[in-house]
Amino acid sequence: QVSDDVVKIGVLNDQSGTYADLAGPGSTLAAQMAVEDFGGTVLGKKIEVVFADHQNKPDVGSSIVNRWIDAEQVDVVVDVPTSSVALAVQEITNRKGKVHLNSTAATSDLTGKACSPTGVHWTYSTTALANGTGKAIVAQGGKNWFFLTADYAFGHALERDVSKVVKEAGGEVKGVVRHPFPNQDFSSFLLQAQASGAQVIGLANAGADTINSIKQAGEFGITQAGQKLAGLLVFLSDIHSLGLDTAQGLQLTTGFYWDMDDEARAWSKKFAARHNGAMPTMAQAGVYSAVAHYLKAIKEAGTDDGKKVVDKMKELPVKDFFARNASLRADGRMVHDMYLVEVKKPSESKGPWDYYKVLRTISGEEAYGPMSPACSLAKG
Amino acid sequence: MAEVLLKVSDLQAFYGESHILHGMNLEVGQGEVVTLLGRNGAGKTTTLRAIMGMVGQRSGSIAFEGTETIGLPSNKIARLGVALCPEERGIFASLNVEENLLLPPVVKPGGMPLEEIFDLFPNLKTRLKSQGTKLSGGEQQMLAIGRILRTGANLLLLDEPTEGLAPVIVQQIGAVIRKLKEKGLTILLVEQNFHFAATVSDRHYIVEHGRVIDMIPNAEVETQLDKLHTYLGV
Amino acid sequence: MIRILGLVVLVAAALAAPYFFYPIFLMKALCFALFACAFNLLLGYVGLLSFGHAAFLGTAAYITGHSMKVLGLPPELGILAGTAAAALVGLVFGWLAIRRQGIYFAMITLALSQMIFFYALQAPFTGGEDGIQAIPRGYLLGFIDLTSEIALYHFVLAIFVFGWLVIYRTIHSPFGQVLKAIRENEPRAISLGYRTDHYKLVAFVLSAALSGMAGSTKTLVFQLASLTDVHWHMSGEVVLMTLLGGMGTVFGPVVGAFLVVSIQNYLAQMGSWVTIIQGGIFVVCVLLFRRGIVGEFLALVRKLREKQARTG
Amino acid sequence: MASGEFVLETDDLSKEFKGFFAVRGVNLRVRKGDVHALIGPNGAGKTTVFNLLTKFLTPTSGRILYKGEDITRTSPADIARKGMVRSFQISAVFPHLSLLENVRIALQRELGTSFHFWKSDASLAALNDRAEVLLDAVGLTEFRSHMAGDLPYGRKRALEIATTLALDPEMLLLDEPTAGMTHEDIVRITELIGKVAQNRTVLMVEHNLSVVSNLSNIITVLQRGEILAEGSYDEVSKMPEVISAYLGTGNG
Amino acid sequence: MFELLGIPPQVLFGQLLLGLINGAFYATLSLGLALIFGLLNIINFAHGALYMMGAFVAWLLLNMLGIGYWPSLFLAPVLVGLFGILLEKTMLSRLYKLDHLYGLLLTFGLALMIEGLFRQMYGVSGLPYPIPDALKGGQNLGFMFLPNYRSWVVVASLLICFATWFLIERTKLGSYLRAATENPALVQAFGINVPRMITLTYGFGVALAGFAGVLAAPIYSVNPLMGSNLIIVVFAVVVIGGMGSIMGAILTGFGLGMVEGLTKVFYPEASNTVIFIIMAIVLVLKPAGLFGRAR
Ligand SMILES: Nc1ncnc2c1ncn2[C@@H]1O[C@H](COP(=O)(O)OP(=O)(O)OP(=O)(O)O)[C@@H](O)[C@H]1O
Ligand SMILES: Nc1ncnc2c1ncn2[C@@H]1O[C@H](COP(=O)(O)OP(=O)(O)OP(=O)(O)O)[C@@H](O)[C@H]1O
Ligand SMILES: [Mg+2]
Ligand SMILES: [Mg+2]
Repeated sequence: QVSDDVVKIGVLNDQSGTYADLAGPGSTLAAQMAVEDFGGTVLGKKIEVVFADHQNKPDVGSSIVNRWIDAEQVDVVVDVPTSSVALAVQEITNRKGKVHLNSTAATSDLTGKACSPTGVHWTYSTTALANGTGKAIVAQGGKNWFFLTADYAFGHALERDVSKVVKEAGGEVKGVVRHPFPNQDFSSFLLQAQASGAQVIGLANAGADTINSIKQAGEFGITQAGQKLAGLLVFLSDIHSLGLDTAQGLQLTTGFYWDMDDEARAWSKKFAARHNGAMPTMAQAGVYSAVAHYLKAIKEAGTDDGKKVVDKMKELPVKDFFARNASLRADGRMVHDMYLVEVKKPSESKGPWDYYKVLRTISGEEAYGPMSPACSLAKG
Repeated sequence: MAEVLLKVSDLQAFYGESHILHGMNLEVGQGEVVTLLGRNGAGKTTTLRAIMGMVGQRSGSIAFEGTETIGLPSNKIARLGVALCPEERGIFASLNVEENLLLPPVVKPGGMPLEEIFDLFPNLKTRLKSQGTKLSGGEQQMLAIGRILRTGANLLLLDEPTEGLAPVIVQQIGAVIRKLKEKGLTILLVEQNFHFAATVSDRHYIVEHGRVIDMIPNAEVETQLDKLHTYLGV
Repeated sequence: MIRILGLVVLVAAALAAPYFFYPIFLMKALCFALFACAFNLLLGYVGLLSFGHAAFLGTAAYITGHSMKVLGLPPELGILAGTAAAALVGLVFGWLAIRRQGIYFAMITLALSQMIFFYALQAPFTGGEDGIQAIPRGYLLGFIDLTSEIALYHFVLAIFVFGWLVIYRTIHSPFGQVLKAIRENEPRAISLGYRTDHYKLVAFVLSAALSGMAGSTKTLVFQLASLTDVHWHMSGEVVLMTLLGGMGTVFGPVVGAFLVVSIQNYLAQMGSWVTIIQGGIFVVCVLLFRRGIVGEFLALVRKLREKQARTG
Repeated sequence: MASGEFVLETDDLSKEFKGFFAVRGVNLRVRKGDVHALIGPNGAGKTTVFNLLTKFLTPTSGRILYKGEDITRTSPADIARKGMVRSFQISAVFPHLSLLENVRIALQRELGTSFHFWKSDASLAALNDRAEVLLDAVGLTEFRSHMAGDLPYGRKRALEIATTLALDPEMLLLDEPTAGMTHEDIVRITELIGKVAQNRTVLMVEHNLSVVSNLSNIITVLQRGEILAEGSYDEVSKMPEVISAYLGTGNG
Repeated sequence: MFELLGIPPQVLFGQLLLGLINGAFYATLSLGLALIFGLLNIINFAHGALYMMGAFVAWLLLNMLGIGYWPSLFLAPVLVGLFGILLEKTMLSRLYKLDHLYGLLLTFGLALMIEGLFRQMYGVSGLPYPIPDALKGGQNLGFMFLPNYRSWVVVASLLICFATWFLIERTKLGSYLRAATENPALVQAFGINVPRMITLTYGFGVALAGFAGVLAAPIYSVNPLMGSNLIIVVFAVVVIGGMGSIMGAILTGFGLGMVEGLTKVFYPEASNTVIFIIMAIVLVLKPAGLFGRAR
């Protein structure tokens, strides 16, 4: 029983704005590859991939999703960076009984107060980032923190989650400065961070904001003077645009690194060959993994009904080049190993895209913690 | 009459929809001073502006030193040696007197050196650094004439140079015009004040409704005074 | 006769449209059409270019969203509340800006709307970057279930028609006559004894209120109020719609809004090409079709008629 | 001085533009029922005086009294409401409205519905008859549904006068009403002004001396912002200072 | 030692200095904008896009032709300026007689197209551009570490601003320009090719934007969107300074940079908005801007 005789996958993301490089067309490609690897059909019906640009605007995103579901037989919405759009999509898909496979949005609300029986959060979340980077750095002795926070919901959430982890681990938050979003010049905020005397400057921002903060921190000699930068949400594509010269030594948490083992390398090289040589970010790899698992679940469940498929996804074991020691929890959270990595020095890098060395594997339980009581699905 | 320097034939000019000049014909000889007389709104200023190339829509023929200029932009016409002292004087508020004076570029050799201009208008020399529009009306008029003397233009178009000026200054300007004529410059003058015009001009064209309706040589002014008065509505 | 026939066809088409086109798309276009018409009231009929109209759209969206989701007001009251709030903001903006002209008017409205944006970003009730989400559509007058897209469509259509009629009536009213006079020659209107500032202010508030009504309705359709609605890009977009369709015409902004919304909707797959195409349309419009689509069309019709009159 | 005699008086009226006095210490007295002409060379300050009187410019110093009331600080629209209405030197019509609508704009204020955006403009049709009468008076009836912007210059001036008259002002300020008109137009407008001046006061700026001599019973000559002379046409035109400053020709 | 609202004076001083650096960008950009508005009567919305182009041209010169920072500092503005001249010749020159609105719309459309094209070709995450070797490192001023490159930015833009001011207020060319803003027809009637001068002015104004772009390249990542958020602020600067006033644009640019710097200390969330608050206040109190002449 496949509705409308087609399984249609809608990749909804930022195709041209701030997040276009870390997800964007690369995510569409990843979804496409998952479909191809699956064989192009499921239950004898064709699988199709469509995509659209939500421009990071919730209204644009929700009007696309509404149209997709109502008029274009889309069964699953995939990727969806930008928390505000993701929450809007979660709401619509929940109401209309379609599946939402989120890879790129950060907000842990997707499996918290906004959780849905058809919503799945695949790649990472603010909680995981906080537990990964926050805990690790405090453990290394970085006890005093100062936050550079993008002044919007995502930044606040990240700052809140990391602060909590830092405090629990015995650290201290010396100060916070909230910068407008987006922002170009961070020197003033960096100087305040410097004046605070904190050991660690946590960058609770994303995309171009993070890049510029890191770049300018280097320029103002902040890292040379002994303060440590913690990128709380940094993608491989960000490091690529920063260059190792500037980014070296930065510690961050990621859900995936293309060079972490043979399996990952094999897939990533296939991906890069079709993506101008650019290696996949965790967001893009996550899209592949999520779509592949989703198709498998359709096949097993024998239907493309949203609720039933997600239930099946939760039943089936999750395992591929991306998801290690993984399982899909009742609240829709895909719990898997995360990695604390450090950006290599230019001298250590053996070639293009050789950027990270993995410092530590963070187990899924540690990274994602227990289910949120705010989620109605958590009880069951 | 001397060699023709400027020949205007069948000149038509428009401001947007309104047709202002209806077939203007006139000639100015080398070294002559010629006046356009006429009532307010007759089209005198428009004639000068059309010769200068400053009226967008114009047709007919304007020949300067044998060159047809009807299709040229005003900067090209200026480079041929024509200069205008506009009705409203056109002193620039954002420039001081000196800058105003030095603004028009030299277009031909033989322009008047600054020293001579200062001899002609001693007032200017003392006010070089003040803002152009802070000068009195008479001084502004001097500045407007002075600045085109420098350029070497050999045809000067003066639009009501005596307007709003005290009689003494009018006399002074009359003297200047005569001096310029001695130097061999050609002048086309627009005037309301025909008593003044009579003291400097060789000939007078009478303009009405955008065309020349009569020409009176200066020598005959006395005898044709009545006709003139009816033309000018005095 | 032809007019009445045309009207009948138009009404029939509007009523039947949701069965042929995707209703949410139609509703979005209707909301923006109302917004553009309201904006056009100011630009096309008073000659004031506001670069801050997003403030009204956005304020109303937030107020409606908040009052329906948190206070649980029914949709009709929610929309009323949003519209009233926009009118209030319009009164303040207008009072500060109305004495300025041209680019200064545009800039002061921009500045004020940036402040609204800042407030929307900071104030807790707006939900910051996330906006107010999952706003219930509720029951119209207590019994019409607006979760039905067709029912909602007809409600939105009714609001649009109401707003459009208000604008149409305003333009063709004694008041509109004075506005036109002010646009054409303000000093003359003053010399005839009109306190033009008051008229401009009333027009401004009216435009703000109707923009607000568009914003409230949009909230109802998308069940969402977000920062996009108050961003200056939105103020720019409405200028685009109006000019594209033809400012100073009653149908121009409607056509412009439908066109822009379609471009955004159907070209969503094209990424940056959307902005390139949009920019290109702007450039072509300014260089070639300065009167906008409807404006150029009307000019053409007028030309043909004149020709006919001359020959016939 | 009995102020009942004068409709409009100015006390030492001056206007300075950044150090330049366009109008300096002008004491103008306009008697009720007069046609008062203001003449002077270009740039004498005539238009500026007009702008000061109608508050399009604020005086630098001095006072303006209208029917004994100080209106120095009154807003332009309110001046018009008090019955003092002006025309403009550069013709001031509403170009994209028809002639009829142009005149109606002036008439419609008294209906009191000018803020009624919910009323149909069909309600303005009640004013059509009066508008037609006014158009007829300036000879524009046949163009009533033309756009004002399409009229030739002279007709625009006529329309402007019709619009001004529509307010039925007690005091009319005309800035060069015949400028740019053909001879024929001038005759008609002169007649018209003569007619309407019978029961109101007119202050006009005019360059056309035949119009001035025909219409006005008193003339004030301005020069460089100051009053140079005042009197009837015959008196003024014989004054040597007026001849040298304005009339330009000697006595013959 | 005295403290202002709990902020030690060194920090305050440091922030002012940083504000000055930002002000340098505002000043250079708004200078070009003011110049273009003064002479062409066009509100050049494409200014931000052209600033971005300056940075990109420098990046392309480096990565395609191996041409480094110093030659780019000259070459990139020239190339951007030439591009501006092309725009002026083919499009803007048709709009001079029309309302401001049309110039604004056309340049807005151009900005969208230029930004879209660069986005299409180079993505949005930004491209790195290194600080030139000669300017690496910085000075420890005691209260803060001042990178050499930032000092250079201030010096360079002060120089350019002063040079432009000198050119316009103190030279013959400048007197042509100023006279042409008052009465272009008369200036042309003196024999000056005013249309060409206008074209060149546009080219120059745009080149200033390109220059600012090159200056910015090593600090901010070279990004197709780098100008789109800046343009609206720079606009505000020009309006506050007084449209068309050269000195107004320069002083307001530096001044607002510093005000913004202070806001970043006291109320960082509002640092993007403070300029608009100032603009609203200025426009309500002084309609023609701080240094503007009513036209
Ligand atoms: N820019 C313009 N637009 C429209 N009409 C104009 C313009 N300039 C002048 N006119 C009209 O053209 C006609 C001729 O004007 P022009 O200035 O040539 O007259 P003039 O003979 O110089 O008069 P005056 O003695 O007042 O200087 C007048 O009717 C005037 O109103
Ligand atoms: N806004 C202003 N700023 C500066 N100077 C002005 C302004 N308005 C007028 N002037 C000057 O004031 C003087 C008087 O101008 P006004 O227009 O009143 O003269 P007028 O007598 O009406 O002349 P015309 O017969 O040419 O209309 C002129 O020298 C003029 O340049
Ligand atoms: Mg003249
Ligand atoms: Mg005048």
